[in-house]
Amino acid sequence: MPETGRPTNGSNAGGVRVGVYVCHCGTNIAGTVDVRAVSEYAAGLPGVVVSRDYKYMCSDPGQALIQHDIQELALNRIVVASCSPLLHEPTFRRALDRAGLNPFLLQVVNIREQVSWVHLDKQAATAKANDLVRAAVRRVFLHKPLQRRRVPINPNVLVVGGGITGIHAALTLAEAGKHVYLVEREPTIGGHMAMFDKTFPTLDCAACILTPKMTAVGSHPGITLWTYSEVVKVAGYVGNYRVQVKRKPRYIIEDLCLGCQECVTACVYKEGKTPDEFNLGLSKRKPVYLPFPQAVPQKVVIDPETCIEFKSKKCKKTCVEACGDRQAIDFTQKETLEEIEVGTIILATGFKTFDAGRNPYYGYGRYPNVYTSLEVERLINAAGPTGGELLLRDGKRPQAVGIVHCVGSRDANTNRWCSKVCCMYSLKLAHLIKERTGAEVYNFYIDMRTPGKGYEEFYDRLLDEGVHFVRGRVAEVTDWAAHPSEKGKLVIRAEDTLAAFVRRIPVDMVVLSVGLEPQLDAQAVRRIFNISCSSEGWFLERHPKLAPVRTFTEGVYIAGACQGPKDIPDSVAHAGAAAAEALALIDAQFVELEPYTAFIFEDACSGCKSCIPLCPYQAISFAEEKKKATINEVLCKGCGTCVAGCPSSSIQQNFFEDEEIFEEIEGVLAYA
Amino acid sequence: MKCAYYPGCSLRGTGKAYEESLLAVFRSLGIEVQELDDWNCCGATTYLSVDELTSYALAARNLALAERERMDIIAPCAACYLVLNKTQHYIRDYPDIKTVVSRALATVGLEYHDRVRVRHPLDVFLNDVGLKAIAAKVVRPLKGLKVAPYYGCQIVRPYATFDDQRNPTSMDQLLEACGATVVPYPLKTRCCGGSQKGTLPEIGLHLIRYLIAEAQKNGADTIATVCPLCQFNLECFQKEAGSQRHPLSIPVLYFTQLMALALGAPAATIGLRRSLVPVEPLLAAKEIAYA
Amino acid sequence: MELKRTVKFEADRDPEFARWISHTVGGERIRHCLQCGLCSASCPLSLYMDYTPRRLMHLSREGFKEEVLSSSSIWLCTACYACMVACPKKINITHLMYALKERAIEERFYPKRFPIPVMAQQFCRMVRGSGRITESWLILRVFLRTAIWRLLSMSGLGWKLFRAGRMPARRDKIQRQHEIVAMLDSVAATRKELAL
Amino acid sequence: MRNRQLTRAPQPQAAFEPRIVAFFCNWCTYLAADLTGTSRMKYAPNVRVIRLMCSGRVDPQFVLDAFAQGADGVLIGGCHPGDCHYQEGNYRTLRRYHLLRRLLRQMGIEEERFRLEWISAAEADRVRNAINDMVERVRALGPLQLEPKREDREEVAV
Repeated sequence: MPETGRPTNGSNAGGVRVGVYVCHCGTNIAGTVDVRAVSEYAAGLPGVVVSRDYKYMCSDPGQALIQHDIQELALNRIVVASCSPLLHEPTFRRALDRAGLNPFLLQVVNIREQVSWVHLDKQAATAKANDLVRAAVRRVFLHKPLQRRRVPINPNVLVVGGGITGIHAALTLAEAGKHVYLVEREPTIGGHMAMFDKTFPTLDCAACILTPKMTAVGSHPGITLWTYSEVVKVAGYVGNYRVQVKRKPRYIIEDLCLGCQECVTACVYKEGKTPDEFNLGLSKRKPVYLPFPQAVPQKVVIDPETCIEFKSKKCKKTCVEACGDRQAIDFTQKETLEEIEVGTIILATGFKTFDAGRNPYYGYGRYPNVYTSLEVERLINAAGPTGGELLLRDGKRPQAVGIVHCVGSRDANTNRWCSKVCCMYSLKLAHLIKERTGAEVYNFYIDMRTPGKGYEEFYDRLLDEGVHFVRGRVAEVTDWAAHPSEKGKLVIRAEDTLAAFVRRIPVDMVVLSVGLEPQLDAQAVRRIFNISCSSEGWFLERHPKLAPVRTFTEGVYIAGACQGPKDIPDSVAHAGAAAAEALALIDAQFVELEPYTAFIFEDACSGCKSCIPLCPYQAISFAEEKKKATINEVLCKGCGTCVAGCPSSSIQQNFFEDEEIFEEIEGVLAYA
Repeated sequence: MKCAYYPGCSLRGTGKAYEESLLAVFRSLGIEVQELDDWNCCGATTYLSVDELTSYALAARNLALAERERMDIIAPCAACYLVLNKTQHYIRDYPDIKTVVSRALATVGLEYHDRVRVRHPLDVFLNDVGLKAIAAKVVRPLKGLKVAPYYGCQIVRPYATFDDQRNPTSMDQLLEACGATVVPYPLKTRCCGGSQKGTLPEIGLHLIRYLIAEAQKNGADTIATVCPLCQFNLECFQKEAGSQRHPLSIPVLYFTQLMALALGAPAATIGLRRSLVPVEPLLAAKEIAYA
Repeated sequence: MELKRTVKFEADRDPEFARWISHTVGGERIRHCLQCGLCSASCPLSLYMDYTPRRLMHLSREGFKEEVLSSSSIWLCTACYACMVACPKKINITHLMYALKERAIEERFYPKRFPIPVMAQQFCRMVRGSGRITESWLILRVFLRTAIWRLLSMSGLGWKLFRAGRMPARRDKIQRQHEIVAMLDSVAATRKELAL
Repeated sequence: MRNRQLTRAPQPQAAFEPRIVAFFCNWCTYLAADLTGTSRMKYAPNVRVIRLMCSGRVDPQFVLDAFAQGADGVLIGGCHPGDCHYQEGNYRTLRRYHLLRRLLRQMGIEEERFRLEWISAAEADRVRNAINDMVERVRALGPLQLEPKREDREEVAV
């Protein structure tokens, strides 16, 4: 046993014996806070039996030190001054538990994230650490042994979003024998990946690798697939969520529709009139349609906005006729609400692409031959509107194509972040465009970012293919010809920073490599699931490195591009990680909840009922026979709002009792 | 095996001392050489910039002449060594070049089948004779003589055939075997400017200045070179490259002159008197007897 | 102040030049250039260059022929091969410099009385005439055609070298000079035939 | 130990360092404060943070006690409206905050000494700015001058 233990004033206040442990955290704390002085100071506080400082309290020897002291010195309260309690409170609580002390007789003082890392003045930092330790010692006096609540885990899982991330997560869980509800907003699953032609860097066709997974989702007995549906409400808590799903009417009885599309052929519209969402408006669809040939489920949809029957009620309904005996078409279908119970939730709601119109100087929407990269994905897709031929709006083949990187990325005027996938998909498009049209292809980039397996090699291959790489951000795209060779062309103006002069490059087609953004309704969605967003609007993970798919809400996981820009391999890996986290929870069969619930001193309760409306979980009710409020512990989530609102102080919260907080307040303010 | 000695044009002019001392070392070490019959200019770096195809043909004539005699070539001049090596590589790598060269050789009744090795004296001394054998033959150890070994560019670049490309040490080892002290010389493979001193004098002088100043700073008594052009640049323009505040003066010798001296060759036969910077005071100061 | 248009139009580019450079001997890998600048940083002459080797590689593969061939850099290159050995993409930069020099001489992209091409031409002429180079004669010829005054300033050095026996007055010559001439003519003929 | 008279006296007048007690909610502001640390942002060392699960737990008594015990300012940090981990706890905080501010004003405590900030888990810079700004403002106001009051709560046995 190390002999750094300091003599204390030895006063034994009511049998309370406190041990104080000050962590150096290498130099993380010790570099700014005089840990020895803090430990010495703590040794002089009333009730402190032992006070030590140690290099790494969280290490095994550090924990053993506490355990040893508890047993040898009969300690019954522990204060650890170290990193944030959000990091190692569980570690130290386990240490107490192992030593036979109730884990809640511990108070952790945050002297790293909120002291040593944020202050430069060593003296002030040490004084602050002393104050915080003093408050903790005073507070821990009042701590009471508490018991965690165990709740069972419902093995069903909800996966929100049917892109490649959601698909992979759902399949992984279903294969593990769990029941999965996969909810997708669009009429089909597949997400953005279904729109792509080829995938980088291997150039395997997106449909070839995606559609088998899509059909597997559609036919898996363990997956309930609800497309054209949205989650509207989530209640409950980890392991026991109650979720309401809104199912929009597709005016087709899914169980009866075979996907034969005879109704589509028979529709009174001989030609499509509505911009096709899946092809980004580059083609037209009818009011009754299948989003794309490999859609899952293979069920058509009727769009009430454009269907004549909905407008005039006077349509000949040739579709119904074509459907015949199957009678799958139902114009009277209404929106329904389904309620399901799940134990865990995986959010895989993906991203949206940047609206290129926000950068007007690139001429998107003004010049017909300025496209977004996603549109070009559709144009070069064999199943796309042009059958895979890259043609300009006038049907001609482009002779020169400019690909503009970082549109809506790395730009303080729009989005500051790097969208991560654009370099690689731009290279892919450059390759495909050159291959299909033989055009001169110019890439305008700021930095070429190709960190991934086989990615740099792909870039090298593109270099060899003779694609031009101009390092510089494009200033503008215009149709103003400053030279005879520019007549009738779109002129891209950028500095070639490697050549160190400005270049004007006339092209026939401009591809804007748009960045990735959070979905427009990301804020609304995160509120439904009670999670946070980063300042950019991406869903916030619990820890950027060590808990990338967890959130601060237990049992709710995030996966894929809803957490930040990701390519397909990363999204799939993320999906697997989220599924594994959910499975780990399910297989544990129960989860322990913190015991921070509220309770009532019935003697003091006046029955004023003012607490009852304060509780968002309806955990407080009024017992008429006693004329007192009662709290249902199972429903209480431990926020403490009712405690603060009780006019007679007759509600208290475990671990956050009024007296405990008062001690802490007075502790930080009392002069030594 | 007898080798074909390919002196190259410079060793008949400014680099005369190189030839004299090299032959003396050959004699001392018992290496049998025979001058390549009717050798011609390799084309050097200059021909390459006017007409590279022709330059390969010119170099190939020498290769073919050696091949006919079934001998390997020893090329002491760094430029010759590189050009001959490079020609071999390009004939191997580019069928068009091979065609051009073969046809040109055929017009004068020559053939080339890539059976010749082009070697540098450093390589021959170090790997064929060996340090032990050389040390055994040293009669006049260069004790106390501090030498900066200067390899220049083309011995190790771009083809590192017998030494490390970034930090060659073959000459260091040979000189140490002769009893000399080799001083650290980080610029050992930095360019001397080649013919730049003749065409763009300021630039040539700039490069020469740093090479000499660094050798002097590191305490060298002399700089040892492997290339006639390097020797010429460093010796003949050192005065011009220096300034009043930082005068430059240091003998620049061929490594073969130092070796020949150690191996006991008569001083008169190794071209010491051809130096523009007098060598005698240095050798006297180091008590290296020579006669 | 003289103002010059610096913005480049695509019409300023010569795609044929770009094609040529990537198909010339040694230029096979130029397109792989990542523009890392290791060549420029390795080059002992880059501090005097108007375009560093890196920039020259980029301009060449993009086809900016005027800029490349009128650049001083191609003449400053001493063929020390430092760039080529360093290049992480194994681009034969030194050889490309030779190719550019050759092209620049062919298309007369150099100032009048510029000594480097003059020396190259005199060198070739001497090889054709003698089969070997006699340095003293070569230097004399070059200075006569470029800068006579420098000949005067060099005369001191020349005299010293002459006295040291390093400046032979007689021109060295091979015995079978006709072989050299025949070979040179053969190369010219084959080049024409194969359009190299 | 709780005698304010005794404890306040040694403070030298020249170098007034305000003492501020902060109540941060566990899910947003406390996290943001941790992020300030991991991002190594620097701020004034005058604030002592007390962690609560929700800003809705901040009992007005806590604030009053802090002022009574010698705090020169009190800062409450919670999730942005609509973002409360407990759905609507921060709305309760807001309501109590307005009431309490009025009460404090009547007690002669300047408004700037009592502050409520909405800081989400990602807004590390807001933690720094809020703390630095508040410290400066309170420093400008000087020490809180309160008539010493008799303890109205029972001592906890120590």
